[in-house]
Amino acid sequence: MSNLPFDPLLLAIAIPLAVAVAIACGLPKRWSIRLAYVGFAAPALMALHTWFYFAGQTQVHGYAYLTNYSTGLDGIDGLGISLKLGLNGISLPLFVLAGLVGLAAGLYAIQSTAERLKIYLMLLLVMQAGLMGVFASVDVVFFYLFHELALIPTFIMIGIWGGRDRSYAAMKVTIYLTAGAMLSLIGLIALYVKSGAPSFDLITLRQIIAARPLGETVQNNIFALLMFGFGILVSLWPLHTWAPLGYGQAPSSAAMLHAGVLKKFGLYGLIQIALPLLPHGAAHWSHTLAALAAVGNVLIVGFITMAQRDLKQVIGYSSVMHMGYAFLGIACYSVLGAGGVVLLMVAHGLSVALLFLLATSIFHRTHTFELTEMGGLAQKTPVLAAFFVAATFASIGLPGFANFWGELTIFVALWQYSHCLTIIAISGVVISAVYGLRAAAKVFFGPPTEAFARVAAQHPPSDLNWREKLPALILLAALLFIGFWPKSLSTPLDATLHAVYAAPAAVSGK
Amino acid sequence: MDIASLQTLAANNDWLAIMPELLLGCLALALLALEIILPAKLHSRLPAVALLGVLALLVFQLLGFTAGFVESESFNGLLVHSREGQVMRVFFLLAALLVGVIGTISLAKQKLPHTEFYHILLVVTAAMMLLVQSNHFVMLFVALETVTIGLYILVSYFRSSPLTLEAGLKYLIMGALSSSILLFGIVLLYGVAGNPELTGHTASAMNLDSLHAFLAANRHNFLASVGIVLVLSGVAFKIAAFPFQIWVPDVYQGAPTPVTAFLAVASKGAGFLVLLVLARTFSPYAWLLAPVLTLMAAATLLFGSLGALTQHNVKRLMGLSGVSHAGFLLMGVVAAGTQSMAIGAIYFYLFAYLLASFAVFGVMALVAGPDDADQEISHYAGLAKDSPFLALVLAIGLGSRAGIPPQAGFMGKLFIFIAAFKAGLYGLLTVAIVGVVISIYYYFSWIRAAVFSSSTLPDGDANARPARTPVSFTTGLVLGLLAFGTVLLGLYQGVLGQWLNTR
Amino acid sequence: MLQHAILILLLPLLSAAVIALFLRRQGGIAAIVSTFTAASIAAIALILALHGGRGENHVDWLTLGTFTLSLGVKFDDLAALMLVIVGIVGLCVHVFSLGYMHDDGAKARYFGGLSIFMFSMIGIVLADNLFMIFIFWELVGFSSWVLINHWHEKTSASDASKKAFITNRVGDFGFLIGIIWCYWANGTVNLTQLGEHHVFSTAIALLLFCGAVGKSAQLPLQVWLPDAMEGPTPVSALIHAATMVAAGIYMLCRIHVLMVPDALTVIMWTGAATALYAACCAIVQSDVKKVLAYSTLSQLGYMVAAFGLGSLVTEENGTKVVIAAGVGAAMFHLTTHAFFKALLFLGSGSVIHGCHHEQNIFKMGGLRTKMPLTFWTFTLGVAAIIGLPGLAGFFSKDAILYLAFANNKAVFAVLAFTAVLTALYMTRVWRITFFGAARSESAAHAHEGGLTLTLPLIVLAVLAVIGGYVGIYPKVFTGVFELIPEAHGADHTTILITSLVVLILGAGSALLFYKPSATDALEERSPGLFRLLASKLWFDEIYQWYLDKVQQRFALLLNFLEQIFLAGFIVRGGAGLVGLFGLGARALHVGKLNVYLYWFLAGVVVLWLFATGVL
Amino acid sequence: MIHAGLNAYVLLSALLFAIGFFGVLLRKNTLVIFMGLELMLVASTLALVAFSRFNGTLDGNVFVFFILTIAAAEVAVGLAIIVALFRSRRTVQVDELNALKH
Repeated sequence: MSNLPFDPLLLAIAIPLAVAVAIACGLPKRWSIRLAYVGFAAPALMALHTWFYFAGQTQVHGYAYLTNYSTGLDGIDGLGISLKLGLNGISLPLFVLAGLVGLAAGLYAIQSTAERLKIYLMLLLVMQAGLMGVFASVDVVFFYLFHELALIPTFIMIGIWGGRDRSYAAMKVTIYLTAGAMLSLIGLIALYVKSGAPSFDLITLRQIIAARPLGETVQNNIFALLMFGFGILVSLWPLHTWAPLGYGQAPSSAAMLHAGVLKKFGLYGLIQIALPLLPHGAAHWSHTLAALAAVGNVLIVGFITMAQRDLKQVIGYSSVMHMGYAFLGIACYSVLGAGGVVLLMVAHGLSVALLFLLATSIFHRTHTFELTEMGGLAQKTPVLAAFFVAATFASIGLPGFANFWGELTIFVALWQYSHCLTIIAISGVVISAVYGLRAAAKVFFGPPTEAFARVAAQHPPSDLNWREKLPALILLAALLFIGFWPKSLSTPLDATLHAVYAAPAAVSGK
Repeated sequence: MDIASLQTLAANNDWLAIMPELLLGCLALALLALEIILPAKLHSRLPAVALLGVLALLVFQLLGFTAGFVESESFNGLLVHSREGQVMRVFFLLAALLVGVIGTISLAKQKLPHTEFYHILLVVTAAMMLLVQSNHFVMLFVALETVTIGLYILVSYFRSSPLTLEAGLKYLIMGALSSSILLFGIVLLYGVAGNPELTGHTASAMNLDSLHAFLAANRHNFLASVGIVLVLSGVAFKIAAFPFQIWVPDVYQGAPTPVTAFLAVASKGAGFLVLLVLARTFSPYAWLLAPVLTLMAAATLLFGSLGALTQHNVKRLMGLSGVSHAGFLLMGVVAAGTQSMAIGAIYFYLFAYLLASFAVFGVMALVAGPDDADQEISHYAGLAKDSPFLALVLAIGLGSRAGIPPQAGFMGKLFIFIAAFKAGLYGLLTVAIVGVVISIYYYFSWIRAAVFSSSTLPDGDANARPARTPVSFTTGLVLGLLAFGTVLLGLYQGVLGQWLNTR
Repeated sequence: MLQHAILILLLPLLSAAVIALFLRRQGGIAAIVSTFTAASIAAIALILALHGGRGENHVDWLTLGTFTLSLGVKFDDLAALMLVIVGIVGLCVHVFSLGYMHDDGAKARYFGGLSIFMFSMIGIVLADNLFMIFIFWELVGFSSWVLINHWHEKTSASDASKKAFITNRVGDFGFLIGIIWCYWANGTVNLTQLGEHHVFSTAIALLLFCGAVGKSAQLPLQVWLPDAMEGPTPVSALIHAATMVAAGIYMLCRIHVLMVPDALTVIMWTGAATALYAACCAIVQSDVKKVLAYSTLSQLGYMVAAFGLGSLVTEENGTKVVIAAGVGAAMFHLTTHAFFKALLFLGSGSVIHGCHHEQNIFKMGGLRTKMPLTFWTFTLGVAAIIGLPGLAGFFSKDAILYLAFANNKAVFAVLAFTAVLTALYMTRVWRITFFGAARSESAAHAHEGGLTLTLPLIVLAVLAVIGGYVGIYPKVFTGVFELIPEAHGADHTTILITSLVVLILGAGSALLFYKPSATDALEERSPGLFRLLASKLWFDEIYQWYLDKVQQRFALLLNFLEQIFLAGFIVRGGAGLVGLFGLGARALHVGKLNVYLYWFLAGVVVLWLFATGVL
Repeated sequence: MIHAGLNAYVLLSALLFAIGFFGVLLRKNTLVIFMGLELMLVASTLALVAFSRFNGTLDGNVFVFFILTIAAAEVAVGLAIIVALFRSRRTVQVDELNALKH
């Protein structure tokens, strides 16, 4: 039983922010780095703490650690916006994910030799604070606000530390994501206004809508806004083209945090907010969503991934493809489907972060992301190869890694929804194996290519050092832990989903 | 009209109620007097005197010395001292203070007398404060013209520069034209409302309350509606609403940077306050007002965003993006027709806009060279490397203007959107989303120039951009406070928020 | 019982974890850890099978909504038998590997892989529900990938491992659909509960069979198994001959209650076709491991066909008794095959090791004298597989032939003919490898390996000899062995004669036809037939054509469309269009006061029109 | 009669206003434009006085004085700007004053 004398959620947000501010105020580099360790470790520790003590917490309206901080707008006649923090079974897994991936990304960033490391760390810390905030927020406005807070550093990091095409990529990502965010913001406002709730507090919204569900047309319209708005953010086909480009150009830590955690914002929003509050809207749009996800994300993007020749593009597109499963899980509208999506989100977050991390480590040894110019790296760097293989197998859903549970539960849930879509979705299992193993083989196995031999002669590649290994180990350990012990996440998740989905499901007659 | 009735009228003259305006006027005069009295070497201290005076007034106002007059009329109905008026006094004083600070930077680059600049600034500020409290067309017009004529001078203040003079002339002619149109509208309304043949005609047709009563009694009077659109045209010029926005980029570019800031923030704020007051007065004509303002809002939003999209002169960019901000505010005004919370949203938006804009203009003044009209985005290359602080302030300011959380601009947009949604303005909201997305592009281009590109341009022509002014302690403090305030207001709305709540 | 079952499951996992975490550079210690684990597994497996009770239990592992996935142990005679096979063969292979992989640079990875494999395989064996089977199903696929890819610097090994995994995934595609369908149709996937109550569905049965098609390399997914021989030979013995590929058969036996006649027919013919096809292919192979690989395929086809032949109706004491003879025959053959095929593979490994990694049988020869122990054990293996009476293969093959004879004469014919071919190619490889003079430098200097290489051979040889006598097995496997069809009377004679004729026909013609020489006799005498058989019916070529010309081109086309149409035309084009509007809006600011004043006029006029109600 | 009288004043005023407007619109010389602007103000004052007279309210008359003052101030500032502009640009034609554009 935890009896912390402070609010772990607030600290998880405030400490990285405070460190970022301290760095911005001109802390010397050495101290900046030392403090950055604190800034990245604190959220992870808080997240782990909440994870382990979650079951013992007293829950108010299904939320543990519920605390309210005034913003001046939460008064009697106010808009009811306040910084309300709390965790339920849906947000807990993602909070943990954010903490862990943040720590890994932070450690990886600290060891990197990025130019202007201080600013890089500062931005990363701001992003980290935003990520923790997104999943800890019970208030819808702050949920959105923290997302944007985390988003801005992404743009800047892509713009400054990105690859060759960074300028265009940063711009495209910015505009796409802003458009998505704006659409979803309007959707959230619509939800607030149409429900007549006195506040943006999700608990209040739930209570009010449970008592008086929204009309069907209203639900359909709002759900459309949220679906396409969040859909852009989560790279729903065909609104996904920003993702591979952006990830291809983003510096590793930014890509890890964005693809790993921030991208889950939209899915989280759909599961935590849209589905329970708009059951009819969800039912109305589920066919569109499922069709787009299955045919677009899984099949088309799956095939496109096979055609990629750049390692980061493979990872980027594969990430888009896996989001298809998540959308399919959401389209099912069931506890099982939504739970599967949450599991998949956590698993995918960890694995894709690991893949981006390793891709960068590979780049430092091959000086290229072109698959055709690599080969035989495993002979020089067996540990790196082992990590990459593990990450690849995790991402293609091998049992023992967390991803498997997510995919499996989504498939099981999906069968009830549509046999045909299930078959399409499961065919993705083969597709992902094809491109995943192809990439691993091209990079690591077989004899070295001429191009790589030349590079290797100039810069003899060394194996992963401890400073690279540690963040990778954190992610891999988490993947395996959840892979072997899914209950650690699924038990609170199941309880919350039951509570959240019970009432509206009854209403919609499902 | 005998002495006794005049005395009765004068009994209502509560001079204490307009103490801030009076003190501001006195300070302005004192500046001129001091310039004559003091030896020349002390003249450089006069701006500081002016700024300290404004600061003192600001404190005076914030401490609520005029709060006792809230919800009362004075000067026989010429002025109404509303809570909004109190808040807007703070707004204008703050704007004047910041314009003064930016002015010290910009004026230092010119060989021009400084004192008059502050003198006029103070007078115009006082006039603006009166303008937003006026409840009578005469008062309104006089205050408005005082503001406008003061601004003519300020816009063409750098009189050695032909561009500035050109801007001044353009502003003058178009401003005068719009004033004439406004005046003619007032005259028509006055004529109609005083017409004894109409029901509800009033003897004091210039008084807004009486006019409102008259309009409520005659909801479809042709002449009145013509008067209303003429008045609206005049106000639309002030707030730079489509299609009366066309002067904006030229004048903004030519005007000295602090004046541009003044135009962009204070003048626009005053315009919106007047618009709000008038919209309330004209509310019986909602059948006319609502579609006109809605279309105006949509067009303004889109035109501003599109115009700024490919702009590379930052002053013009600020102008055109300001036009799109006017669109957002107009959206609030439309929503205010049915949703009272929209008024609070507009005020909040204005404050957020003030903080963010002055942060940006402050950086602009520091980056600009002696040729004030020539401020290109490319001049910002490498700013983050040379001065991370300025880049940060710029990024926060632009981010807030773009409506990105956690800056105050986001909250402002959020409130406006909520109000608009409550009012059912779905079409406008759609346009607003498009506008926001487009605006992201140009704000981001600017940030990109400042943050991403290195200071040596691709052609190695590093001398192409003017030398930047080093950041002094005061400037740094002010800019830092602005940036901090922008972020703080985004996260914690506090007093302002509570004030909005109680609306 | 359960504690032991959990222990036997977790031991290899622990071993793999220890090796991965701490023993990466200590290959020697890793080998010992892994082998010790294998020995413990074998020991515990025997204890469990012989002395432990039977039973089942499970824990809920993941609950979401109405769906609960549990992990559990179902330990019946079938599982016990399979566990013993895995334990014994696994131990033999581990010991053999100690010698075979002695000089390998990545010994730790190899033995770690073996441990992972043991974990996964035991998981399949013990699993009490289909989802759990699927979990370990995938994991054996992974360990197979690791081990085939052991010499990853060779492109062929890398490609083969990829092919194996992906082909398996194709099978698993159907398998998983089948499991999920089964789950929703029956409300459970627990094997025992399914046995008590389930819906009859051909589709579910066939989808589940897909898993077996992939894992047991049945037509048309057989292509990966011959390629998998790129892995180290002990791996081929353990995974690609004795255990993993047999898991498909085991899984079918686990779910035989779900089988409906239509599905069984399909399964039967798939197995028969595979048996015949692979036997044909085996005839023309020159790589000793490839011969054994095709032989494995063929024998797996046998087992699948046996399973597909289904139940047998016999009359005992006047009452009709239906026994699941397919299960019995398949499992019986699985058992004996595990022993003699592991023996053959390890024998070939010994040969390859002795010949300094020469695998071409035409470059061997004369090994009979140089490697006598290997020769004799290999000979026993060959005798067993070709069904020499008295040896293990004879009994199990007879059981299958009898079942086929009783249930379906056409299949009987196919299987009998396959048996001829089996005798033919096994004798061929035996003769060419061990007899005559050494035909290469490496064969000339061949030598017998150390104790670690020979000991497993001896153990397996003994098992290959005695493995066919049901009587020698302890009475603990009766649950399986009582299902073995036994011919009586006239049938018995027919089958016996058939198998003897088959044996003589196949082995005799091979002895006559193939002489120990450097070239293939068939290639010389009948090049057309040789080429036909060597083509393997162009399966690989067709798949390759599909991959290169269809799938990859389709992927490239989609990529092109995405880049050009979506990201280019629509997104960039849209942005460009907005940009044009922007330029237009900018161009409106012409700088002339007069023009601006017209804007005012226009504005006033428009507003006027509003006021007058025109607009 | 009385109403016709008011209408006449208002019409005249509107006419004057229109003349002023079109003067501003069509003329190129800044000074003439300025005269047009003044004409528009005067048109308003005319209407004000007329309304004041016919409606019997005094506000209009008072307003006129303010307007005249404002007009004077406007002219003063305007002429100062025009003069300064003429000094630097040697022209008061609005056509030629288009350095600020796009």
